[in-house]
Amino acid sequence: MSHAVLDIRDLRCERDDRELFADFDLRLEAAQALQLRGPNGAGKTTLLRCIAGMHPEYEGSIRLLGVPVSGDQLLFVGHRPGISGLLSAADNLRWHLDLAGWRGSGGVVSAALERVGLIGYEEVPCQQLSAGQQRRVALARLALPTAEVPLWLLDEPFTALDDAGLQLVSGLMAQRLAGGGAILFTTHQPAPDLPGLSTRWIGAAS
Amino acid sequence: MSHAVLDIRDLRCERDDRELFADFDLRLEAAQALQLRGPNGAGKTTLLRCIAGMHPEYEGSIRLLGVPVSGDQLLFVGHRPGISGLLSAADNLRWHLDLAGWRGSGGVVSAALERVGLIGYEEVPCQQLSAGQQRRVALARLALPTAEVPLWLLDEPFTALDDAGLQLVSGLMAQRLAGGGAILFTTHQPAPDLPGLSTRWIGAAS
Amino acid sequence: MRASPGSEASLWVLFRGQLRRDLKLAFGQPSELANPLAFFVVVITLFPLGVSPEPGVLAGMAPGVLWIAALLATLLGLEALFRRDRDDGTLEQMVLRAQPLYLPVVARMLAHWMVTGLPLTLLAPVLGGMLNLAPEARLPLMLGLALGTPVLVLLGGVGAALTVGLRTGGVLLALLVLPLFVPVLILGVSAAELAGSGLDPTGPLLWLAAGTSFAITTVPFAIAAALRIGVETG
Amino acid sequence: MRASPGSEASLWVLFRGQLRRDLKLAFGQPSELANPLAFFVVVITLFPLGVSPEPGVLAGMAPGVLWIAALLATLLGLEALFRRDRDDGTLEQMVLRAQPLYLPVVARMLAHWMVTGLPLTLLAPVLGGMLNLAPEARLPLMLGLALGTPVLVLLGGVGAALTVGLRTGGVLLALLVLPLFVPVLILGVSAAELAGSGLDPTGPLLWLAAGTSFAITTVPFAIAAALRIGVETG
Amino acid sequence: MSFDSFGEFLAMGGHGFYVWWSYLLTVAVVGFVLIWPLWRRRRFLAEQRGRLRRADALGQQAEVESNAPEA
Amino acid sequence: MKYIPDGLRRLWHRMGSPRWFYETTGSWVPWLAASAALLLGVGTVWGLAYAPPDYLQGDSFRIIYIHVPAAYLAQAGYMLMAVCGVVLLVWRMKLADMVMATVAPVGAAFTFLALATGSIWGKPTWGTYWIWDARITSVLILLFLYLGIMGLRRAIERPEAAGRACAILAIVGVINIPIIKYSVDWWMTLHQPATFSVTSAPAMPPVMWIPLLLNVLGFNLLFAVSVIQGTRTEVLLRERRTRWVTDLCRQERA
Ligand code: HEM
Ligand SMILES: Nc1ncnc2c1ncn2[C@@H]1O[C@H](COP(=O)(O)OP(=O)(O)OP(=O)(O)O)[C@@H](O)[C@H]1O
Ligand SMILES: Nc1ncnc2c1ncn2[C@@H]1O[C@H](COP(=O)(O)OP(=O)(O)OP(=O)(O)O)[C@@H](O)[C@H]1O
Ligand SMILES: [Mg+2]
Ligand SMILES: [Mg+2]
Repeated sequence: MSHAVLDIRDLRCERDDRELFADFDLRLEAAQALQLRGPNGAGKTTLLRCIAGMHPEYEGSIRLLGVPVSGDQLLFVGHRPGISGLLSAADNLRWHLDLAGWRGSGGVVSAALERVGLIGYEEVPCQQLSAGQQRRVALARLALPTAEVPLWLLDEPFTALDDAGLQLVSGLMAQRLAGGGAILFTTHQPAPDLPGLSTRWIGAAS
Repeated sequence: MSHAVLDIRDLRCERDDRELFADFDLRLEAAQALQLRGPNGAGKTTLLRCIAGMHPEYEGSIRLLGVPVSGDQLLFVGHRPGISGLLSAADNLRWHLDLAGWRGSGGVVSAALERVGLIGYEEVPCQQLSAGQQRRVALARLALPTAEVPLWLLDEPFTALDDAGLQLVSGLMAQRLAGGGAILFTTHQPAPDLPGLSTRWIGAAS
Repeated sequence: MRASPGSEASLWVLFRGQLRRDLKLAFGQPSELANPLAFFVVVITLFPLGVSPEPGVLAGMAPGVLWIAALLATLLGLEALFRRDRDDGTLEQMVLRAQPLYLPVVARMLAHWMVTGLPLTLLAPVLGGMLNLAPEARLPLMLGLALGTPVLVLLGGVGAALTVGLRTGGVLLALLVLPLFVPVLILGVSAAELAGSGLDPTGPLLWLAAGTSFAITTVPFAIAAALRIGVETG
Repeated sequence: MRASPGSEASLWVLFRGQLRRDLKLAFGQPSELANPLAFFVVVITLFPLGVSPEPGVLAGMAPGVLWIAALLATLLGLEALFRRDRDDGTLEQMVLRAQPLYLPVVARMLAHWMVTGLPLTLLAPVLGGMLNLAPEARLPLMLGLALGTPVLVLLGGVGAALTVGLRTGGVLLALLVLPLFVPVLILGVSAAELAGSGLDPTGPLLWLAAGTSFAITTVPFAIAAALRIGVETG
Repeated sequence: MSFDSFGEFLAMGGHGFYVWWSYLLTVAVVGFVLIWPLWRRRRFLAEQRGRLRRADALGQQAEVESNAPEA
Repeated sequence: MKYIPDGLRRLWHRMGSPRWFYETTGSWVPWLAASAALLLGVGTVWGLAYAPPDYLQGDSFRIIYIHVPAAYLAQAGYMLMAVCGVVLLVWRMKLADMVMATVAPVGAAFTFLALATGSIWGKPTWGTYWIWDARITSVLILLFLYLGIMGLRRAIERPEAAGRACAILAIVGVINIPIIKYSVDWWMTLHQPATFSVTSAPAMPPVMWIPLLLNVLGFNLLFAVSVIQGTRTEVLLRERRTRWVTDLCRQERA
């Protein structure tokens, strides 16, 4: 039997004495995308962090391709996206490559930045970019070769993006899906058009 | 002759050797709302900061009710909204009241927090709130009595908000318009329904 | 009851609000009041260990050691003094809305002093005792610290405000600020040493007092101006 | 060419990448290399001013003074060591993706040492000279600093990692870390003092060397563990 | 002339080492102080020329302001 | 400004124009440089070869002919920077910022020179390269003030912001300079009676002090040349996008 990319069973998780999840199941196959929806404070971010292993206080089982989750099998872009404002976009991405132990040529960095429309901004400290441009730097990680992992976890990736940026990012997501990846993401905005997209509500609608 | 709330003439502003505005004029009357739109990096945030006096390198004239802009005549909620993650929501708002020299009772703080749906979260450090809840704390400033100033400058206020939050905030905006205020805001999302709302594009559509 | 900006009452509100906020950030719980005190005891302990445990030597060094501890404590918190505010947008709001910016700046510096200079001043007799400082030097030392540490905090504030948006915060900041600390250090130490050798310490103490009043009335303006620049850069 | 995680080459890439990043953050331009050097000279200047400018007194204090400067430099940058990374989400990515986390931690600590311990070690003969340190004590002092400052940085790193998510950064951190520094301080100072009085300094230096190798191999694990906790709290 | 021979002049009454070191250092510092701005100017002009040539080659108007603020 | 006559005001504004500065000062440099060379040539040769040796220090005293001018310029440079800082903050004159930016490294270089020559001189005179004497310590602190200002300017990216930040620091620092000087003076002499005092130089005969005077003047002119050249370069850099600078570049190309 082939394993689902992501398989969550009987998840129970509480925060501040409040139960966020109970008996929560979720299954995500290859080439599937799932949008998490729910009111503010419902626990979407918490769920993503549980999956990524950054919030260990839960009960239940979370498995990636049938085994416990390991950090190098997924790509997580959170509210705080891991981009240093003091470094340039290129330096930031190069570090992300290094972090994953990528040994190929650095040319992929400028390719990724070109992909998200940041040509000419490669060497500007990210602090000096606009909010949307900073987001684009963070999302350029999706265009790096190290992004070819089974699972993407994207927490409100569309924040601060203009329409073109939205197209870009959903293009990257579609491409990953076509490549057999699975994507779990949250957004309060209308979701983009993606093949294999479904929606899952979390928490009582407020 | 009565003055427009906001009157910008011949604005010229550049950043990093790139001209963001030239011959830019903008007029905003009482009870009017204007949504700034434009691609990422077009200069929306820069414009708001010029108006608020936090980006002095421009040429041209910016006047609020006929006189140069003074900080106590406007309310600015930026990308970084001035909420400390280490303090509770109530403490943050109380500080905002103090900053404006408000001498009335502190009861307005819990009223404002109630207004944005954060009952029960008053004393939690903001760090421990969800992204949308943190945004709500920032926007609770709009419900404080110190928000009764002629001009609001809101930079992407709807970020991270769920639908209910969106309703709340547009409600607050509508109320301010009804009270004779003017609002200049940016957002990449579809704008909410507001009386007297118009849209202004900045920068070439990308 | 919106106070007209600039009215006396609203000025007081502004000042008190900032002070309350900053003290809350410095001491979440009352138990944290002990931290600065413990810190100074630890720092003072390093000198007998590092330099010499002999009572005579220690007694000679004592004023200098206490003053260097004061510089150290002032420096340690300096980088974070405005940085966090800048990162979360608080500084923007302060610069924008506070009328005048001078007041919250003074409140912030006062709060910082209450975590650094004040506990050291209060502890000075005890710490001096630990270092065998001559009893007649203790009061002048304490007075010197009381008068001098506010100046340290204020000058440090200028450095912190000037470097608030910068990458190379720590080292550059120390480099900017330490030379400015020198006169305070000298006056403070010499007051204690004069008293220790039976002479009259009022000279340097008066100078310190003059410096303090001058600094309190002028330096916050420099800090405010520097903060404005920091916000504009952001 | 995705390296299989854990292969030797990708480990090297991971380490080098972190080091490059951190050095870039520490020194944007080559001219900034001078800042730490200048910083140490300023700190050293405080002692003749604060304690006594007499050559004899200074010579006796010199090893202690240099070591206290080392503690100070280590402490100063400590609060920012992981805090910025935590605030912008970099730390999350490190904890998540680095396999093993040990390596970027070592790289980070190495970078911090290159801003604090290394310049001080290199300057030690000059600074010692300015403080009239006996010539025969200079080499042992330098060796002691070379061996001891990495330990300071590592121990400091544990403290920084443990307090990364906390409000009371500065003072609490110093309080946690300073007592841990004491053994290093004592060994380092006594090596220089032994040599200065014509005795053999190898004893304390050997102890330091042993401590250093032990710390380098074990402490980064502690730091990594503490960082994981810090990320989970966020 | 307060020296009898060139050798004595170099020896500076036994203090030659110190005197000549000082003067050597002075020459170096003064040289630096004089040459540094000129070197910076040369580098700037070279860069700027390159930039203009590139702009001209593209057949474009170089990106400059025509209304430079002038007194 | 309201009460200042129109003509003066216009002159003031013109002086604030970087372009005016660039175009006017170009012709000054050769003259200044030639005078500096002449003064320094005569002064140095006189001082090194013709002045009689000092009755106490022998020939090592000849270091004075570079040491004193350097020490003097070290302090004057800082004052100049602070004055520029005030002009920048009060009148927003960009040219003042450019001068300030140029003076910092030059002043720091001379401060370094004063320290270096002084401490070399110290070896034959005092038997040690370094001593914590009042003057010396305050010059060392002056060097740090310079380094701090230079570091701050480098660290801030936007030139306008960097200029104003440095102006604030320079002004705060200049208030401190006399305080540092007097406090150090007073403190160190408390510990160290005047064994090594640099202040009480014996009254020199004219054959000794005339070359010193020549060298002081020469170094001043040299300083001026360097600052003017540096400021001119700075003008070009900051105004590189204006028409007149591009035209200038094209001309140089032709
Ligand atoms: C690093 C060591 C030294 C430093 C930083 C230093 C600094 C200074 C300074 C700041 C001045 C004042 C210049 C002025 O009037 O504007 C000065 C003058 C002078 N120095 Fe030094 N000095 C040093 C070492 C020495 C030594 C070793 C000697 C010789 C024994 C010496 C002899 C003089 C003399 C004769 C003058 C001019 C007389 C006067 O104006 O008082 N200096 N030095
Ligand atoms: N660091 C934290 N410590 C303690 N509680 C937290 C922390 N972060 C979030 N919480 C609490 O956990 C709950 C879920 O938060 P979470 O961030 O998962 O919500 P969310 O669904 O992502 O909301 P949003 O749409 O606003 O992003 C909230 O009630 C919040 O108060
Ligand atoms: N702090 C800064 N320093 C220098 N340049 C900046 C800074 N912030 C923004 N810029 C530049 O100014 C331009 C306009 O930025 P701005 O933030 O105003 O855009 P925006 O319209 O708000 O974009 P977004 O939709 O992404 O928020 C961008 O090209 C950006 O690179
Ligand atoms: Mg969330
Ligand atoms: Mg924006």
